[in-house]
Amino acid sequence: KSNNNVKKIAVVISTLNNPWFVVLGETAKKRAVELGYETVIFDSQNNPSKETEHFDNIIASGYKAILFNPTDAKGSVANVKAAKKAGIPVFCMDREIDANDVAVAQILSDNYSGCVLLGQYFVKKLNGKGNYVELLGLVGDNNTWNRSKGFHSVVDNYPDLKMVAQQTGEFDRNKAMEVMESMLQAHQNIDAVFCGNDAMAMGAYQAVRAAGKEGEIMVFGFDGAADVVDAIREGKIEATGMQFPKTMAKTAAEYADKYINGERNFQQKIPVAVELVTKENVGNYVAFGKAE
Amino acid sequence: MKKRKIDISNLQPLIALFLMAVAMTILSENFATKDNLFNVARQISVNVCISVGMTMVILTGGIDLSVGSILAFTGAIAAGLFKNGIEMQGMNLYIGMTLFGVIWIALAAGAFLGWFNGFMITKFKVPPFVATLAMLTIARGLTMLYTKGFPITQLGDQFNYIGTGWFLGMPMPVWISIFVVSLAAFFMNKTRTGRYIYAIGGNERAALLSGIKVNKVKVVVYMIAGMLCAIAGLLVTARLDSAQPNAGGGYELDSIAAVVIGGTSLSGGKGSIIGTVIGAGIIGVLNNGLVLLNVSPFWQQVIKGFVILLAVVIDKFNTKGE
Amino acid sequence: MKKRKIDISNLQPLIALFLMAVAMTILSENFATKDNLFNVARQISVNVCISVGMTMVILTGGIDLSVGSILAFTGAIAAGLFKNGIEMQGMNLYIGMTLFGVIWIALAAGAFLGWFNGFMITKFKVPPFVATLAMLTIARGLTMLYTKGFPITQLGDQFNYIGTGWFLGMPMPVWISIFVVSLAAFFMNKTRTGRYIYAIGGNERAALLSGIKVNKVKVVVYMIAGMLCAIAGLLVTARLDSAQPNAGGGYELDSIAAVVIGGTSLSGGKGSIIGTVIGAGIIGVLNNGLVLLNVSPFWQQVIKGFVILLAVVIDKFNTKGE
Amino acid sequence: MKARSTDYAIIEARKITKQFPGVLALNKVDLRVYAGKVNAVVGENGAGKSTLVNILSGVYTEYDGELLLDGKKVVFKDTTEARQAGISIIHQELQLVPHMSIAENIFLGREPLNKIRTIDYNKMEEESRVLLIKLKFDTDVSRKISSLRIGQQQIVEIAKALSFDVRVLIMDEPTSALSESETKTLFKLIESLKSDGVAIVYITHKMDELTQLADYVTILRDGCSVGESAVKNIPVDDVVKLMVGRDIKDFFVKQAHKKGNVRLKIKNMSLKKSGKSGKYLLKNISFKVHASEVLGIYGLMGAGRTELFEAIFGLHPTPASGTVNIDQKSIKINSPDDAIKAGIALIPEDRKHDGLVLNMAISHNISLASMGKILKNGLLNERLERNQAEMYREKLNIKSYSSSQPVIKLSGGNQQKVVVSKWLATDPKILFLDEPTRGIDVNAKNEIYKIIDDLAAQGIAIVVVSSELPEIMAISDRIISMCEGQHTGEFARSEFNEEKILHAALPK
Ligand SMILES: Nc1ncnc2c1ncn2[C@@H]1O[C@H](COP(=O)(O)OP(=O)(O)OP(=O)(O)O)[C@@H](O)[C@H]1O
Ligand SMILES: Nc1ncnc2c1ncn2[C@@H]1O[C@H](COP(=O)(O)OP(=O)(O)OP(=O)(O)O)[C@@H](O)[C@H]1O
Ligand SMILES: [Mg+2]
Ligand SMILES: [Mg+2]
Repeated sequence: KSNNNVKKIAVVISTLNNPWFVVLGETAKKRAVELGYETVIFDSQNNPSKETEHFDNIIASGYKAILFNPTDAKGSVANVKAAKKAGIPVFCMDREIDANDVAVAQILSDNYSGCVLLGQYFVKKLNGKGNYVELLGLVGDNNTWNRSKGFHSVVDNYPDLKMVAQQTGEFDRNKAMEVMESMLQAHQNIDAVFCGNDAMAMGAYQAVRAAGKEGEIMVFGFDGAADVVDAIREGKIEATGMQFPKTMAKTAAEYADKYINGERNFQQKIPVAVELVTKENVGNYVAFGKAE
Repeated sequence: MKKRKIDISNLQPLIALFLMAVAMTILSENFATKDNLFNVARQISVNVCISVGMTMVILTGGIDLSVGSILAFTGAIAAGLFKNGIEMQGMNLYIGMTLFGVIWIALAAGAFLGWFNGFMITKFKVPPFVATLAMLTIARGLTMLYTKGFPITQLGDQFNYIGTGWFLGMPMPVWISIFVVSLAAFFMNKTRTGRYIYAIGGNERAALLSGIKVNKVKVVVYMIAGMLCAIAGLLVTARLDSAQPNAGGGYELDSIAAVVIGGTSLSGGKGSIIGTVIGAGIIGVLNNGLVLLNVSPFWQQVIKGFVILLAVVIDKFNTKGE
Repeated sequence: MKKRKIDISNLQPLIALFLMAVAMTILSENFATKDNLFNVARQISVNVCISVGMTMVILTGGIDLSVGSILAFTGAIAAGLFKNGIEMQGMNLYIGMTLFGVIWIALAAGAFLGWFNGFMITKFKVPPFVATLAMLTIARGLTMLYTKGFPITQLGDQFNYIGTGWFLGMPMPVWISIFVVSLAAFFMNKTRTGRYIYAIGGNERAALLSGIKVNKVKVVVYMIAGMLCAIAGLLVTARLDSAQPNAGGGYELDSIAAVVIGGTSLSGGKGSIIGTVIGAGIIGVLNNGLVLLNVSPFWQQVIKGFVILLAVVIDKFNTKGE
Repeated sequence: MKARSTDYAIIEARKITKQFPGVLALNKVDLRVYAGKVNAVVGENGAGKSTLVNILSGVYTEYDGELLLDGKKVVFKDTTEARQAGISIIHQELQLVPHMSIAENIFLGREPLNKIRTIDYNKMEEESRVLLIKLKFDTDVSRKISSLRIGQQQIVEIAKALSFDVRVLIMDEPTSALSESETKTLFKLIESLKSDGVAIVYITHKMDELTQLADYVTILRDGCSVGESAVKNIPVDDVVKLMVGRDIKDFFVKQAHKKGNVRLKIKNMSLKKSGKSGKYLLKNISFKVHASEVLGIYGLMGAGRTELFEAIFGLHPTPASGTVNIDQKSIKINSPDDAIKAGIALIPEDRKHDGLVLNMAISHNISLASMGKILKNGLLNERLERNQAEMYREKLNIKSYSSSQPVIKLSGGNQQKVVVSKWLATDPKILFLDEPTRGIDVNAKNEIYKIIDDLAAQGIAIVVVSSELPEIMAISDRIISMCEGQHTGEFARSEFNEEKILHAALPK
């Protein structure tokens, strides 16, 4: 059935449990198909071992390139190395791997700088003082910490900004809501909540609203998901860090195409800036990207 | 009518719950407030609904790993149909859906997936663990296909009322779970089928020889479990104002934990609905308490594990005389 | 010496595996290549190691939900000690670690966590489900605390050889899993303790009355399971060149699935190590096959569920005569 | 009346008291066990016999009182210690591992090892074979226990107990599941053990065994010892009197009732063996039972009597064939449910496996097959259920502290009574009883005979399977004999003759 004349490209995505990654994967696939490749998406389910299995299978079944969204900066290095050894080029999207010259190119969303921007806006909105809580993502995930660190690199310079609680919402809307509900009980005077992604921001917002504290507590997210963009427009959520999964995915697919056609000169890291979306500029954005 | 003695062996886990509540009240002034207790009650309501069905399944000697996926599937179906109705492109037809309509459809969908579990288990003798594990991935896949991986959000106040509304001074999810628990306890203690569930788990062959339609009862139990997952799915969706395709992950372990901590034996035949509610309560108080005390996420897991052990050990010490 | 008959009822799932392999060979030219078969073998090696221990636990009538967390913990300990040695700030002391040293320490750590499971189960009569569920969160928390949430990477070629090296034309993980399986099969069939594991699961009271130290055997079984998780932890870490704090999530269900699909009864006393290997093989071929056939991820889950059902049903039809 | 004897007491129990929650099972009981003698222990169901021997053999370790072994005080920490002291027990409730082989079960816990410390299967199987041949049970010792009939399992249990170096061998109702010939073999074995100086503790409800076998007898009633004597010094009637605590005047005498119309007619009932062997477990069995008639089915173990009941009862809907007529109407029975609806009740032979939900209360077990009777407005009614249970508790004298006691905590015989109650509660038109008096004491046996007789008088058709010829001859109006799945003879009450019936049941 598999026609040997058709060239195949694999898209390996860390998880399809979050629409952000679905968009990343689907866009990459779409672009690759447009460029004439047979394309399959692989779901690593946030599990580096699963990812390893995918790589093994991809190498075994003759793919020409891998558009890769790693589960972990460090844990995924070995996989990319294996692909390189087998002569299959790998293009990282969104998340980086912690090694140089293993992937052909890495088209990266800069989580850290994005959260620096968010942190600065956060300080501005709170006038440099108040109580806030932070909802971390999965504690074993390096993106969680990149975001948290970027944020704290700014916010920790303001001694009047007090983090009264730091809990994990596991990147999950429901979990974030429940944890937020409990935190609202423990702390009566929260001014803001910083969330490691938009799903958690929506969950936190839901909890804030249910507690009747809408307007009192500012919610900040990260990603640029559809409902958060809407919520910013409606003034429910203050800000998010807009990442550009579509741009990254398209670029990666195009690079792969070029590579397959002989080009070898690629910049090792291509950062794609994260942009701050607030009520003021929300008109310029739609879900996961700029308004056309 | 003479009042019957309450079988206290069922209520052993209550002691652990009580001790935990006392400890929390001492450790955090915010625990024993009305608001927070409603919080806890609301948070456990989803797990309670699922665990009630799980209790029945486990009482027959089975297990249901598909609860989280059925929750996600029914939630997505309900949200999708409520928001978009049924559109038939070919016929230029659009059918809108009322809230009641989608609730019934969600329940039917849950019952159907449960029926399929029961069918595979009774007809093809697939072990319940395997049958429901298969359903875990099937229903999750179907949910992904239906939603294409995107949440279905902004369902409107009417839908959200199920999850966030208040009624007579109590949150709706709490009412719903009280309703589910009462009905289930009544069913288990007062109806034939309820009694048969215990008998099947206790000795399936003796049940069969007593003229019980064992297979039929089992199928009914898995259907009930599926329907309770649908109720849980509606609750989660309404609370979040969003049907998440990945909703409900991990509920298989959470609900079995509630059942087992509540004193029901995994080998079937022995246990109670009320015990399960207490088990869910123990887990809920623990989750809430660790956040109230702002325990760091790393330590939370360690402490949670030890407290669960402690809760069960306390329980055992109390029943040691038996 | 008289040759003992091989009990073919153990090998029933082999038919399903065989049919799947035939189907895959027809459907994809890439399946039956040497490289790909080594791929499959390497991919299942981790699950095989875990599932062998799980088989023993389930044969005693228990269950172990903590396998994934113990895997992560032991992997992290091994990687951490190998990379950083033991530093004692106060004493200005630094102890470096050889690979053999850390392997022993990882095994000891796995055995210790397993011992704790067994201790709670036998001493405090905590149901195995609860005891190991508690360990699931405890060991995960400990891993997070030890790694502070960050992976430990760049362990060097020597360490990685365990996971990625080849030896006599076969990948190391495959050798290791063959070794584990052979040793375990020998242990279960030829030694007293192995037979006692069956006896305990078959009729615990009879075992006790026959003078078998039931509790001791159970503790040993959980310790073995813990050590096999440590081996799996070393494999995963070496393959990835990185100890991930969240490694091993979901292996509790994967390994139980391998055991049950392999024909071992969850109620204990009946089953075999070889059956489990076949069960893991079925899951492995399925995962590999769906990728080779370019099935989209959402459909994969649906199809995977149905194929697992089919595999078990085929199995049942073959044993129907019994 | 103390036994005056110069015999040597190997083991002696003094003032043993054992309290279960809610039940004083033993109250200051004394027992002397003499070397080279059969020491019988008798008493009604629930008198405490099993409890007593469980203490002797180290199963129960918490009790008051003391054990003397060779005159010295001993405390057994567990069964292993008791066994090391030479005390071996055959439990009333079989303690075997179903999925393991016969040989493995016999040597469980002390498998022979070879040089490399692995199990020496050859030696184990060889020794097992030798042991079983002593018991005249010639079979493949690598067979799984679960493939054996209960009687065969009993033999394995006996072999297991014998495989130790025994000084004291305790047998708790060893013949309750054995056929006559198996029983004879066992008795011969007991004689030879006696001559080796082994002390036998023998619990039984069969009074003829007492006279035939025992040298001494200890009588328990309600957890107290009420008598001890050499058997030759005490008439059986006195033993029974002591057991029951009163004179039993009204020993069972069968009433004559008028036979009614044909109630049940079975024609050409056949049952294929599962698998592809093409063999039959039952072949073309036909018989009739009239209202008010008691039909006995006699056969040796394995004759297929249980299968016959099960086939009629709808437990093997596919491989079974044949027609069932009830009251002249043809009835299709595909499941036990159909059978119960048609008015059939089956009291199964294996109470633990087929009869009871052990963790359930007595009252719940009794109502399980006749739930309709305890419904009120469609709901279970506790009061009705309890009343029904109380009625049977009294009628059958089920020894228990309350009708909500879980069945698992009853003595074996009392469990059997619960099963009987359960099926009586279905108000059957046709009653099948498969070895109904297994493990039941003399008094209760009489009760059950009377119940059977009364039910017959009420017009119920009754079919009884029993391996005890005297019993079946006492209660039946007519007997048919079966052998190897076939109908081999029929005898009207006037033709009853022990030899003839036995002859018809023997394989040709
Ligand atoms: N584990 C237990 N828990 C509570 N009560 C028990 C338990 N085992 C036995 N009993 C009670 O102790 C009493 C004595 O029981 P035991 O089994 O010794 O009787 P038995 O004389 O052997 O009777 P049978 O002839 O029926 O076997 C009974 O009333 C029984 O209900
Ligand atoms: N589960 C089974 N599988 C295969 N064969 C069986 C099974 N149960 C019984 N048999 C065989 O079927 C035949 C009839 O057994 P059955 O138990 O019906 O005899 P029975 O006359 O009722 O004897 P008993 O007095 O032991 O009840 C025997 O040869 C027995 O070995
Ligand atoms: Mg007894
Ligand atoms: Mg029989």
